[in-house]
Amino acid sequence: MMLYLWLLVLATPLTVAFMIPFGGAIRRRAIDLMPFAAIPALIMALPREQTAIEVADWLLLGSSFGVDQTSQIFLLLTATLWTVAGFYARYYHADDVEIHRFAFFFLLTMTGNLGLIVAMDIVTFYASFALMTFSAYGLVVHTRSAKALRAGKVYIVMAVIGEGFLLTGMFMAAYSAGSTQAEFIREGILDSQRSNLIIGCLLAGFGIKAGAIPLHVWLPLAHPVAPTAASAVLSGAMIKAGLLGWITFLPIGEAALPGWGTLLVVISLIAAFSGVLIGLTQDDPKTLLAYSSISQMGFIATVVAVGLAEPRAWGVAAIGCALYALHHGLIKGALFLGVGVAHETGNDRNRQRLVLIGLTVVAIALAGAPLTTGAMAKTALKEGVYIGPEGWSVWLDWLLPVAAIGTTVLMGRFIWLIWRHELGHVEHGQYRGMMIPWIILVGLAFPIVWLAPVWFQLDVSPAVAFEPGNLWTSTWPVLIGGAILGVIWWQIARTPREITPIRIPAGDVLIPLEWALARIRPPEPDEVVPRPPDPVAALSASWYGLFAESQQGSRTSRLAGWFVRWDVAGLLFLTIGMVLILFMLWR
Amino acid sequence: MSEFLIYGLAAAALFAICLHGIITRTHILRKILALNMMGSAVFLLLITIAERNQVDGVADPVPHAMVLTGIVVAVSATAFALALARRYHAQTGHTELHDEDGST
Amino acid sequence: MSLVGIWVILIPLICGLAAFAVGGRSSRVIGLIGAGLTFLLSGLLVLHVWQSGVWIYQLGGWDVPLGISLRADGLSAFLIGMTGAVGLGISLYAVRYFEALTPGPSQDPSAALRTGSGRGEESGAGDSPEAERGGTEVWLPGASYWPLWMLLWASLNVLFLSNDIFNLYVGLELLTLASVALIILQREQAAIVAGLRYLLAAFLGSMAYLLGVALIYADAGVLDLGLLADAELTGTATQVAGGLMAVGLLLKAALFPLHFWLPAAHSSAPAPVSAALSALVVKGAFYLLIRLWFEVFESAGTVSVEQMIGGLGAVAIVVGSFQAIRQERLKLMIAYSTVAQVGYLFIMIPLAGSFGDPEASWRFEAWTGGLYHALSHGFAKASMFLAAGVLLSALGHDRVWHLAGSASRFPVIYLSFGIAGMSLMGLPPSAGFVGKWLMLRSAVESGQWWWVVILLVGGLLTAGYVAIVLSQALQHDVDEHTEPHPVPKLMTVMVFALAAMSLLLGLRAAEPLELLEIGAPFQTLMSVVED
Amino acid sequence: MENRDPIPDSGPIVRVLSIILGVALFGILATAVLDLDVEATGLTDTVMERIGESGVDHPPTAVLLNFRAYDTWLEVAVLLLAAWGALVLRQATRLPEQPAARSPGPVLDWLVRMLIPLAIVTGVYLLWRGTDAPGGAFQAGAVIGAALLLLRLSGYRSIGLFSAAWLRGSLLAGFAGFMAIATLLFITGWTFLEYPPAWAGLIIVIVELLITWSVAVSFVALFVAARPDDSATEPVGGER
Amino acid sequence: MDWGFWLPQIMLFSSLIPALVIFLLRDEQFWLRTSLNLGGSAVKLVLAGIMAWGVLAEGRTYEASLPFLHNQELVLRVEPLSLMLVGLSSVLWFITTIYAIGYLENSPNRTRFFGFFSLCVTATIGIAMAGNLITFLIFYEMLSVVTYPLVVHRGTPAALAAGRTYLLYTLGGGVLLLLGVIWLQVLAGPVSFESGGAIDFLVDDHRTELIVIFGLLIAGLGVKAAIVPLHRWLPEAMIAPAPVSALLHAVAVVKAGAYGIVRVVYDVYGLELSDQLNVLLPLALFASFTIIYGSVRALGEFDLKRRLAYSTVSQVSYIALGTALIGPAATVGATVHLIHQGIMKITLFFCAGVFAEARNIHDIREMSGVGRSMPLTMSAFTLGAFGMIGVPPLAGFVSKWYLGLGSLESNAPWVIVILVASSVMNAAYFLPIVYKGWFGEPHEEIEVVEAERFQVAEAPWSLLGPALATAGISLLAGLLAAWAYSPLSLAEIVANQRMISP
Repeated sequence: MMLYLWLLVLATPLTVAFMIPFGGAIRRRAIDLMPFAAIPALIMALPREQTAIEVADWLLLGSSFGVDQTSQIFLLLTATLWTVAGFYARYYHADDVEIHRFAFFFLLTMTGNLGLIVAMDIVTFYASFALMTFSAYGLVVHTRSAKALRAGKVYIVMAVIGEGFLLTGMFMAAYSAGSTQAEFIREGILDSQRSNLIIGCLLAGFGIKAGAIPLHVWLPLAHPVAPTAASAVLSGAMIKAGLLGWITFLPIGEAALPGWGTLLVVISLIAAFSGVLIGLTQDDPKTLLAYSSISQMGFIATVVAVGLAEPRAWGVAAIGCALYALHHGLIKGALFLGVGVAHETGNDRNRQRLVLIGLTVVAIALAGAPLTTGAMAKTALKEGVYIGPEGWSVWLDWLLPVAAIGTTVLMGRFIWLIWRHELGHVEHGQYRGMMIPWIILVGLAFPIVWLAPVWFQLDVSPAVAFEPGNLWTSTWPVLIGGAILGVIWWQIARTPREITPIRIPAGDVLIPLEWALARIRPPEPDEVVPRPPDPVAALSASWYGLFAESQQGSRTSRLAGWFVRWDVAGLLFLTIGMVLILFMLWR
Repeated sequence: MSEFLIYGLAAAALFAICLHGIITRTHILRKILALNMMGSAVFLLLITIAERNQVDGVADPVPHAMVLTGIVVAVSATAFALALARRYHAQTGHTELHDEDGST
Repeated sequence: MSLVGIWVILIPLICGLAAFAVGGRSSRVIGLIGAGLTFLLSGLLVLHVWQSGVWIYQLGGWDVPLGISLRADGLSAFLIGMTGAVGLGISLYAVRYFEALTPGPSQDPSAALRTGSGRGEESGAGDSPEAERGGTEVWLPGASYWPLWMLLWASLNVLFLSNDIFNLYVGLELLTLASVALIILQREQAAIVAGLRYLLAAFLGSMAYLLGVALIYADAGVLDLGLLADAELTGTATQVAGGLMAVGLLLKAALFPLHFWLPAAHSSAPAPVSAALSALVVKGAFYLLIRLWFEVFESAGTVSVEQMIGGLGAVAIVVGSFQAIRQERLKLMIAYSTVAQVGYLFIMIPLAGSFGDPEASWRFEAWTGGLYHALSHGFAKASMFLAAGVLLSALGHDRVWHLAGSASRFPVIYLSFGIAGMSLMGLPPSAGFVGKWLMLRSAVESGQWWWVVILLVGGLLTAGYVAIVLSQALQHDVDEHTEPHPVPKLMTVMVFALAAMSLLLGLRAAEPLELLEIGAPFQTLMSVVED
Repeated sequence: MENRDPIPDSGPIVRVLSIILGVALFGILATAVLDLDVEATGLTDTVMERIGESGVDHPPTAVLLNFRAYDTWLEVAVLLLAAWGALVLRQATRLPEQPAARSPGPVLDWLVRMLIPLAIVTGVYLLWRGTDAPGGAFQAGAVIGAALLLLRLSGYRSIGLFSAAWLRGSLLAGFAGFMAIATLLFITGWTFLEYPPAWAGLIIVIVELLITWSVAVSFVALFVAARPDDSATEPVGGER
Repeated sequence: MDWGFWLPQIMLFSSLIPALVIFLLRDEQFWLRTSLNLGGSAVKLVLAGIMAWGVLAEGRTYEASLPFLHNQELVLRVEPLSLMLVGLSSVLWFITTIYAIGYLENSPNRTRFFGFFSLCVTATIGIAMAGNLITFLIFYEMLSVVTYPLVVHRGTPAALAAGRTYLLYTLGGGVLLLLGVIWLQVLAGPVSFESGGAIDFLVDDHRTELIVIFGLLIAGLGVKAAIVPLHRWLPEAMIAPAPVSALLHAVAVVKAGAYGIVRVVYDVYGLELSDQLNVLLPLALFASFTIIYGSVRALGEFDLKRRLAYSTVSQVSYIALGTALIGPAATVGATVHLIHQGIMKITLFFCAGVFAEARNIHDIREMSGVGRSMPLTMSAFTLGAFGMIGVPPLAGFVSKWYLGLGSLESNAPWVIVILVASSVMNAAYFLPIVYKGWFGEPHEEIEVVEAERFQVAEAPWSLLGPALATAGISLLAGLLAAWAYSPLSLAEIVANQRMISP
């Protein structure tokens, strides 16, 4: 029974998606249903008790479905975000003639995203992951602008590379495990003689989705160009798929892998900082948010790294991870959707004010200001760090807050950009339709994150965030960040000028790479590709040539003419006769 | 040198000479004649063998019969060849077999 | 039943003579009856040998060595059976073919079939002054065809049944003269010169053979094949005779480079005659050579001779195939194909020869393989020549280049051509494949790798010209000036039937192969093969 | 008519090669002949033992027409085929007379009148002698054929008188007669080509007679048919 | 009535007889020809179903042996492995027939086409059911011949030239195969297909010969399986009409080669012996090289069918590669790919044909925006392409998955690199097409034409239906791979047989 419920979770968006190609009334109905497609998933995310894993032994290579504590939180996040984004998109694309196209990919992507969360075996996970990845391409390039197409190209290339890594890792993991079930996979990886290779592949493969440096290059390109609703789910929910992949399949918490842990922590920290720094140089608020996501994912990855290096820490760290993911997902979703709402405000001051206030609230939350979801999530996150490997906590203890300072500044710039450049850009008259889902999300984000640990009976209580020590820890980076912002604001107010003269183009390290690739790869040739000579074809051609050339002239070949001569034939007759006789005699 | 050898070697020589004629002479008539005489060479050999095989003065009749049959066969073939040659000559004026005629 | 071997000779002779005596159009009816009866009798003979083993008949009641014996073993029955089937097909085809050739009040004289030469004179009955003066009867090519063809058929049966080396000579000559008479049936210049060349070459071959007979008789004192085989002759005279007979028969069988007479002769004859010549007549000399080689010269023969004959065969395959593709006319192409295929047949000699181990089982395998190939070639080549005849009569020419696009108008003809080609190539499932398979097996088993190579390459070379014709015909652009003449259905059916036979015999070869075992040489080896 | 130069005989290279090879062939044949220079009896004894049953006394004739009658029968077929081939060549069902019958002149006329009966007598004699001495159907046929030719060459109507049926009948007579007898006996239960001992001599004579006539006509037919007629000497080729 | 004896034969005749009858028809006799075709293929489908039931559910083996040579029989046998190709051919023949009827409507020489088409299927079925080496050889060569008229069907000089090249390749391959078969039979006597092979006893005395024979057999089969460097005919043969390309690439010709390799390795030599002779590694290397090389070449082709052809070159070698790996998973991967590659590739070719017919599109660069006017076709194409890339839940993934596991099982992890690299390259040459089709800007003039046509249908249903059907099958084959009657389950049975017996 449960199995069919899980399948229903996937079948619902899928069915709606495949109503679209039929066109006409069915298509319109499908678009109306789009926001509700994730409702079954949302319902399935609510039970407090996780049920046993259900196996569909006829599906794929034997699929299993279910959720554990961590993934249920992901499911909650994902379902919520998709639902909100669905409502939002319904209005955002109201005037879009190609809304059906958006809806189709939106729903398919949703199916994939939900599927990978409820999948408990690597094949189903991978299948869903692939569905999500490839469908999301349609979202990325939806606008068909040159930027979008370029972003799509980078996105798909990176995605394919990621799939390659995953496939490699999966083969080896599944072989070693002798099963595709997640739990066996984790053991299998450890048992394998190539465990390092597997871990490397999985890290890289999922890392691409999670925006791990240096595999993040697609992210700042793709997230901003997608329609806002899509950006929200890309940055809020789908980016977590990579994270979930790590959590589900890497043997985190089962064995100490300090080497991998160190590597990941270094990468994550680089991500956390560079995301902020590069984000600061962006003019486009969505790009800025994308970089912020890279940075935030860096935070989470740090904890994963801790788990990798120190299995003991994982029990706590995993919860921190999940909570932080929940927080970040909802908040980032709200931020992205907010950008779209800001565009729609028109010249209405009230609307603008509302949007700015809403955005500021969630921005502060993202920065981790005390009493916000961010503060709680960060506290939960740090719990893990403290029991992490020796020596790490010292560094992380002050590096993470420093990053938080950066986030604060970044969010400051975001709000500033919105305020100065983005408000009232366009006027589609869909303000209300977009604003309501957004406000709901903003409104829900806090209670969901606060209540989740309570509801799911996690080992972390929201109250922790209100402990004085933690309160201070979460306060001072925000204060410093605020101070910096104040200084900057004061500077600008005094002499209006560009504070950050540097502009790092979105995609950062990709740019030189693209340049280099353009040098190497010749442009697409219009002429026929030269083919190496084919000896057999040449042989058949020359044989045909022999035929063709002798067809028009009526001359027999010299050889044939020669044989027809009587004296030649006679001599041959005589010779052969002689030789035959001699051979007969000579034995 | 026995009688057998004389005739036998003569037959051999005749055969070889006729073969030479067939090869080197282009006139059809000569070829036909050479062939015919080639047959004669064989018949000569057969007769010689018949003589060699004689018992009580009776020569071996089987080679004799073979010769008689062979002659008729050879005559038939010769005559037919001559008829053809004449026809050929009448049609083309040639007295030799022109090589291209048949092969184009 | 046991006398069917006599009837198989007598019936075609009787019918041939009757057809000759009656003359005119009714000769066709007699010819057809003869063909049908001979076919039936051939079948009965095969059945008889199949059931009762080797059939031996002392003519005139005189025992060997005094008299002449007839002997039908598996090999003879096999070839007589083939001749019967191919002969029937050719006969049925010829009915319609010569009908078109017979001028009548309702017929347009230009509808007369041409035998293929581009510049041959028009045939017809009106140009003969004698005929006019003869008044009552006109000369009909068909009227001469039937008796001659019956006689040719009879002479083949004579050849296959005779067990006496001198009688075989007579049979050979009979065959030659009948063939030449058929070639010149339409008196075209090309046919006459080709016939003359053929006659002279065959004559030369016969003389060499006859000299061999004389020498063997001198050495052994008997003429009967069975007695000669038992005598296990090894004397110098026998060896010389072996060489002479071999070269004579090679000339008659047109093994390269003694093939000079064949292409012209086979291509300038009327289609049914070409078919008979290439499919059957060449096999006569071939049959005789292997008969002699593996029975009379089994002891005298040497590996080097066998290898040399095989070598000539190999060259024949290559040269014949190359020449085939360079021919402008389809019939010549097919004739050159015969040159190549004859080479194929003769590769059997070294394989079945005493190379390596005279007691080895592969000898028998190669022997049956070669004969099976001969069988397949018989059906396939007959079909091909008849196909060429259909094209020639419908299009008025047989220039390969100008056949472009004709496949859509003669689908069955080209289908048959393709099937026959498959058989020649030795592609499964066809009779040619069985032959090739057995020969290849034998070559591999005996370690004679050089023959393996040539057998395989030969198949590809064959594909070379067969495919070219087909590809030409399958061309989309139709190369057409005039509307083709309607061709009687029966002709097409016969073309297809013969091709189909060459295919069907490849699907179930067990029985024909078993037939070949009856009375075959290598009796001692056969038990080995049986396992 | 195409007028091409006659092909000259082979050049020196071919000649020399041919001579060398010819000499070698002679050498080899000579070896064989030398090898054969031994005492042997062949089939002489065998024939002599059974000649009494053959119906004739002359051994070669016995062999020809009884022991190896099959050969002879087929040989007649060869001759028939040759004659027939010649007819085909002429595309004629009957043979032409000398186109323009000239008077042979008194001397020749007389000679012909003398020679023809003589030839016929000689022929019959040869035939008759065949049973016990050299001679027989072919010799006889040749002589009679020569007579017929003589008639024709000297301008008498002879073979041209034959209707198509007669001509065919004459050509066929030997072979068909031989075959008819053999087949009849065969049908009645005798071995093929076996003669009832009592009738052997008679049968052989009948067969020989028929063959003689066929041989004679065949020779004439071959001679006459080979002669090019007017239509054939006209330029050939070209569409009608 | 002994059904075990008759069913395989009826199976053969169900396409042979229609073929022969069709040859006798005139081009205009559309209905008779069509009903013969469809009737024959329906009968074949039913028979395949019956035999599948017998084999899978009742564990039966259908076998018919007919005398052929002295000591040699023609054996037709249906067991799980043969059932795979039998099933594939029957299903795809049925679908392709419908497609071909639509495709060739009103074109000349239909009689010839359908006649040879049916013969081609007969040969393939024969290959599938061959129970010994010589039967296999016979049908294998027959296939070479009967496909020739199909390849040159258009009759253009280019088609004829391609046909000649094709013929030379396949006949040359046939020669090598023939030599190998004969040599092997000389050493071992009649060789029938038995799980695990039956010629182990030769290994002591004839080791080198066995290796050479293996090389000959594989080279002969490799021509049809288009293993580099023997692959060149395949892109050339693309000149043929779409149904032919579809059938050639998906079912008949390349499959014959690949299936032959499977047979030789598993059922003639046996894995154990092959391993002992060290012949599997070279095979694996050749196959791997082919996989990569085919993909690289495909990248450089802009003619749609040629790109697909090179893709076939690459994909078919998966089968050879899987065969060369030792282990049940590899066997499963290799055999299941026989089917999966077939249905996926035929989908792609069907689509290519539809594009060519409906929009006269032959070049990838012309495909811009075609998805808008032909969404169904493009969907089918997309499914096929993603399947080829190996994206789950499509069939291609299942094959790839087992091959990947198999490579580890046989301790050849480098194969994974090949598989992944191939997947990436497949993506590199397929995704641009998919992208162009769905997201490219349609050409202006086409859109005008569309406006009229779109009302009706994007293409005749006889063309579209088959494409969608096979696309659907390729999706289901992957999605329901674990189902008891899926190709995968069948492949597992095959693999179990091969693994247990030694």
